[in-house]
Amino acid sequence: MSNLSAIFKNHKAFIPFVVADDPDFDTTVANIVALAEGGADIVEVGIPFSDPIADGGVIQAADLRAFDAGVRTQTVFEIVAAARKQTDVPIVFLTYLNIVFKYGYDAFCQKCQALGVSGLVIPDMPYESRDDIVPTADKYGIDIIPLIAPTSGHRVEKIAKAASGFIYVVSSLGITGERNEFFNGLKDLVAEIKSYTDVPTAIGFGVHTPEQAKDMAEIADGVIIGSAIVDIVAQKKQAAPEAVEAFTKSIRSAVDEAQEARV
Amino acid sequence: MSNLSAIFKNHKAFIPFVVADDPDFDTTVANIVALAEGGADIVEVGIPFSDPIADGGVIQAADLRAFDAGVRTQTVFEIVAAARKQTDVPIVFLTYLNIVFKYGYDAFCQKCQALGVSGLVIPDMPYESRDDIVPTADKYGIDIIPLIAPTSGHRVEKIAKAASGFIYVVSSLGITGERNEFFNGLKDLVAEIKSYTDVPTAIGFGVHTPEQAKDMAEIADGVIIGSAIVDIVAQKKQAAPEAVEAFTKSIRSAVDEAQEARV
Amino acid sequence: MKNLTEAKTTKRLGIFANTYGGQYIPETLMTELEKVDHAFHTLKDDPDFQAELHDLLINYANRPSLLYYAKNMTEDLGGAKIYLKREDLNHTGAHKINNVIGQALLAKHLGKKRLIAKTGAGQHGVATATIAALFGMECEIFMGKEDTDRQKLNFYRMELLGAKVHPVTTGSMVLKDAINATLQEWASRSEGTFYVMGSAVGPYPFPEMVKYFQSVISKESKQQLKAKENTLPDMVVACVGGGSNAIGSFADYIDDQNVKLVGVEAAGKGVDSDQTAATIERGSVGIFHGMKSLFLQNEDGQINPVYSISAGLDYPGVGPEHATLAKEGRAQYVGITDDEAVQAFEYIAREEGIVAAIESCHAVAYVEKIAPTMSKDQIIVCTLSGRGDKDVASIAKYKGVDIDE
Amino acid sequence: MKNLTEAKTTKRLGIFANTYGGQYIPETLMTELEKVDHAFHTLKDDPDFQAELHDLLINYANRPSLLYYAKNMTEDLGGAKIYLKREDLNHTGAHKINNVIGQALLAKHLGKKRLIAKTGAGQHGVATATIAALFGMECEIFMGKEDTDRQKLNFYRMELLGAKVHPVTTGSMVLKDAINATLQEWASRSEGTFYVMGSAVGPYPFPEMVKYFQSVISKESKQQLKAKENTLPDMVVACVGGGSNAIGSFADYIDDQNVKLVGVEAAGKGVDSDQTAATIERGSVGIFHGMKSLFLQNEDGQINPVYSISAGLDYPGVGPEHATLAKEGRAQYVGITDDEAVQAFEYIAREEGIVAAIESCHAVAYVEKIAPTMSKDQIIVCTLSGRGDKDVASIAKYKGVDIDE
Ligand SMILES: Cc1ncc(COP(=O)(O)O)c(C=O)c1O
Ligand SMILES: Cc1ncc(COP(=O)(O)O)c(C=O)c1O
Repeated sequence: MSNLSAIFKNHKAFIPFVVADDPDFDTTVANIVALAEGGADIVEVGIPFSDPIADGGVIQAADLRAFDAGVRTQTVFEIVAAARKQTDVPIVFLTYLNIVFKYGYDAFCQKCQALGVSGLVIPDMPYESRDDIVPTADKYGIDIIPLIAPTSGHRVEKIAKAASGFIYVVSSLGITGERNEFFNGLKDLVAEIKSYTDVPTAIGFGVHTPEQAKDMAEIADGVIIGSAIVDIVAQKKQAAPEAVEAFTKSIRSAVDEAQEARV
Repeated sequence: MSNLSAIFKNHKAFIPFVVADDPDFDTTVANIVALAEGGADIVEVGIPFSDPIADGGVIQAADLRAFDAGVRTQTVFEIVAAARKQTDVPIVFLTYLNIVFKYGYDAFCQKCQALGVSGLVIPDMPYESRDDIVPTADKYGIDIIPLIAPTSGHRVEKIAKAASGFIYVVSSLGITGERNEFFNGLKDLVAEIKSYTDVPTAIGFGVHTPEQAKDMAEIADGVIIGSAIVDIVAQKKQAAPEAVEAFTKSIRSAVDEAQEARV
Repeated sequence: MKNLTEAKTTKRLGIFANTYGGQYIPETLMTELEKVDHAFHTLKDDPDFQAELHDLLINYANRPSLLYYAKNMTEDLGGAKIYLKREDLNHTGAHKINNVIGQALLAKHLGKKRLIAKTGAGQHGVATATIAALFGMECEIFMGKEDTDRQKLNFYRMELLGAKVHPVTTGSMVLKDAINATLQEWASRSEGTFYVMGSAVGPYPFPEMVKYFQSVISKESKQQLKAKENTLPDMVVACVGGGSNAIGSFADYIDDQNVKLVGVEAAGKGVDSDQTAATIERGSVGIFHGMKSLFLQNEDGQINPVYSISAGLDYPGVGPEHATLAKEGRAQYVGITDDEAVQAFEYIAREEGIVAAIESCHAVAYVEKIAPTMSKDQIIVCTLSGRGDKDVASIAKYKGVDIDE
Repeated sequence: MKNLTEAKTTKRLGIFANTYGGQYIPETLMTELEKVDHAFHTLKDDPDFQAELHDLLINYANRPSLLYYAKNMTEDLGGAKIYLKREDLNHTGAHKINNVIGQALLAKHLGKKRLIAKTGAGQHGVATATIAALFGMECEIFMGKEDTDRQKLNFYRMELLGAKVHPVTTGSMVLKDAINATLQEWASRSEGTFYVMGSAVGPYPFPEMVKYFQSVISKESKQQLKAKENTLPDMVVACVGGGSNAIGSFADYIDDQNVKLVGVEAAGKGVDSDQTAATIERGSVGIFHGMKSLFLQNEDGQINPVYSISAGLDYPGVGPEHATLAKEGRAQYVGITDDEAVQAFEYIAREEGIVAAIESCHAVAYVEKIAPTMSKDQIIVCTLSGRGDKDVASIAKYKGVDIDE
């Protein structure tokens, strides 16, 4: 098990997301550093996938830019290694299972450990298939971050009870992408999760404004923002890091307000 | 019964064909007269039909020109009436049965009698259907000219025995149009016909040169030329009569040679 | 096999009700027609021929075709119970195959090695090419050059099946010119060649023969309905082009006077317009294409151009037995316009998930009108003569949808 | 009707041979998948459901499909006796209908009012729209914008059947993007909606369920061959895209060890070229589209573009049971190139008068190769998964014939 859970202790976490190698190696490294500088608690680095079934258009487009840059799984590791020279911010990978499977579960987890990557978010691996990788991940102290959705129903209990690191609470139905409305039973859902586990929760999928971030951070232990940041990268390209850092700071303070509101 | 048979008495008959109202009224009248002047024994006047299934492209095209000129069945009668003012050459109609049927068998035959039209060649009326019209035709002294084909086989006898006027011997299989080869059993076919009847025979379908006309006239009692004359009309239009007359003369002498050859 | 090729003298044949039918074709073809007649009448009751025909209908044409209870249509229309006789489910997708199987088998027994046929839009040509492929016979199809240009897909389909397609360039280069060309070909090479007639039209024995081969439709539907409902239908409805699917759909019910028979003609832009193919309603008696029957013609007896959205129904004549049934009042004939047929094309797709031939949709459109006027204990059997895949593009265009495949 | 909508906890499901299959989809969809699983397992042995399914297969899909003895091919190839299982004669012209009937019936029992599906060239979309029309359900079909532009005819055909077609404009606007869009739609509106899977792929229970509904193919062929030849076939051949017609063709023979099972994949320009869809021969183990199976992918696990002349076979994966049968050696999988399939398309048209789907012609091409190596007392059953009318234009183009309808 990693030290991810500890981050949430008495602290509302902000977890931003970037796609590796979008639009290129150096910019991604700089973006990771900018996110850390801007106040991210955990940086989620997306490994591009040819067919990202859980992702909306913004992240699909980022994946395509990364493929144009020639991204390989190896490239992603090198980006993290390069970032590690400038920051020790906790990092998790968001990756579709096939990437990990093809690399080899053991080799992949070992690599994560070596790079100081604490966890994996695998959107196409439900509870039923977690045994494929969890024993291996455990061996290297890597958390497999489970997702819980508004539709999870009777499944919440077993998923929550088996969780480690943190729990990715899906804010709404469908796929990633900016949204203005969320599932209105999120508060109850988080409460139900809490009744089964102490593992912290972070809400993601569609959050994109400071106000939304604050709202979500009031409900859960943390908030994840993906498409909004990827969108900045799409707009600014190599000039993204500065804007990313500014945006991160604005979210950081919104999340901190939620923290204060609660305290 | 008409006096058609008598024409063939000791005389090889030449029977040319024109399509009524091709390309216009006056030209057709002039063509009929020219044919008579040129030495035709009988003039066959075609009544245009929308769907001339027994005719080849040359006659089909002539029918279309006649329709362009606005031909009606009534027009054809008027053309013959006009020609009758200048010639008393024997005339037969070539017509598809529907034209006669729609006009009314009785009215049509009566009209023929009034115009001095001696017979009808109806390519889509086989022996089996002759009773539709023969009793009516008989009443007005009109001959229904039967056709006998190389494929007629066992049918030759009954067709020949029922014939009056003359017998149209089809030179070859298929439809009208200029040909360079004919059924090579024509001599035997004519002989067979002769064994059943005294009604004279005329060979038609595809004959178009004086040489062919001579050959055919040697075999049968007469020869019919259609497409070759219609073709002249197609080429010369209003100027056709002169050329038609010249052509008729050339055939006339060829046929006469056959006559002499036999004598 | 008996000696079938010997032709023998025939008497006046194929005259219905002292009026319609008969034989009106050039003498050149008469001997051949006698042979076909003789072969047909010798073979049709021959147990070996019957067995072979039966086997082909079952194991090649995919018969019996379904008698389908159209529950959604029945409920939506709220009147008579509607059954659809599904000729669209036959191999090659239409009733045409029943007939070409029969004629090709006859040709085989006559020792013929070559089938010829004319085709308009290509349906009958494709069916003929199909059976020629199965029988390993040569096949030549005549099609107006205008039509081969418009229907390149069917042109290629026939060639794919091994047929030689001749684009006919005489006259107006459409169906009538193809008919001429085919007759010419038949006349000049009848030895070894069988002319496959596409509908219940032409000189005797074709109308009788095509009826015989298509009667399987009504023989089956009668049995099937008996099994399902233990009764006869109150009405049988079928579209009429030349009339083969309709006469096949009616045949076994003609003697059942209580079964109403309705033939549906293509009214095109309207029965009273000039753009129509409603032969029985608008036509008059004439003699054409080998038969005495009803034709769309002018007062001089010149055959009129016809029009229908449906290529399979735009024929200026109709089979002589239909003319007879109409005259005797045994069957009723009604016209359905292009617009009504297209609406029915959409209706049956949406209600039943069936894309039916636009020809067949003329019959469906009539069912839509008549069923609500009937009571719930009455039954209509409507023949779906073919499937409509071939029509999807042109109906889309008719509806103003831009389709360029 | 039982209370089917109640989801219950499931254990690890749908794993074949400890390896392939499983469930690899977003958590958002798992509860819905459990409901489908529960309903399927409850209903599949329910006599009422069985009766309804049976009735639809007989009276709507037009089953049983013919087991056709291909005499001409048999004689020409000079080896094994060839039977063709004629799924092309089903209503809508392919095996797809067996499966959509089953799933739609399940949806109906689950109280669903809306069917959604993704489609590539449009075949599965048309089948789904058809059954939605019959059941009076809403239907939404997702199709890449590139594909809706290329396949306007199928687009219109689905709309004709009452479906709403969504052209998907994200990504490269092809099948994979349509899959994403459909999953998104399902995830965001699973209440009341049933996702109709088009082949024996995806997360458990879809592969099992699609196999179950397609097994009717082999159940019938076994009985039919028994009746005709009183024996089992020596070999069963079927083309493999996702694998539904093949698994359905194999199902009832899997335990008959003496029956050789051969799945024919689309090799495109060659199994060893980059333009291929020969997943089993060229692919490697991966996890994608909800299942662990074999996929065409690079060494990083990125899914490769696939290619085949046949729209129905160009899928980068294959159903997990095929991966298993291949691994265990129970079935053999071979590749057939575009050229070979096109040649077979022409061959079967000319020999048997059957215009078969280009997908199915991959299987036919293999039969052409293997039959001559077998003895005359051996029997091959080859599934013709669909009819080829949809392919005539594109094959003509492939052969350089100019077709612009
Ligand atoms: C599907 C279909 N139905 C009906 C017809 C009309 O022909 P008939 O009146 O001979 O049945 C055709 C002719 O091509 C056709 O293709
Ligand atoms: C006619 C036909 N055959 C085969 C296939 C391949 O699918 P599967 O492998 O699921 O049978 C398709 C798919 O569209 C098809 O349309």
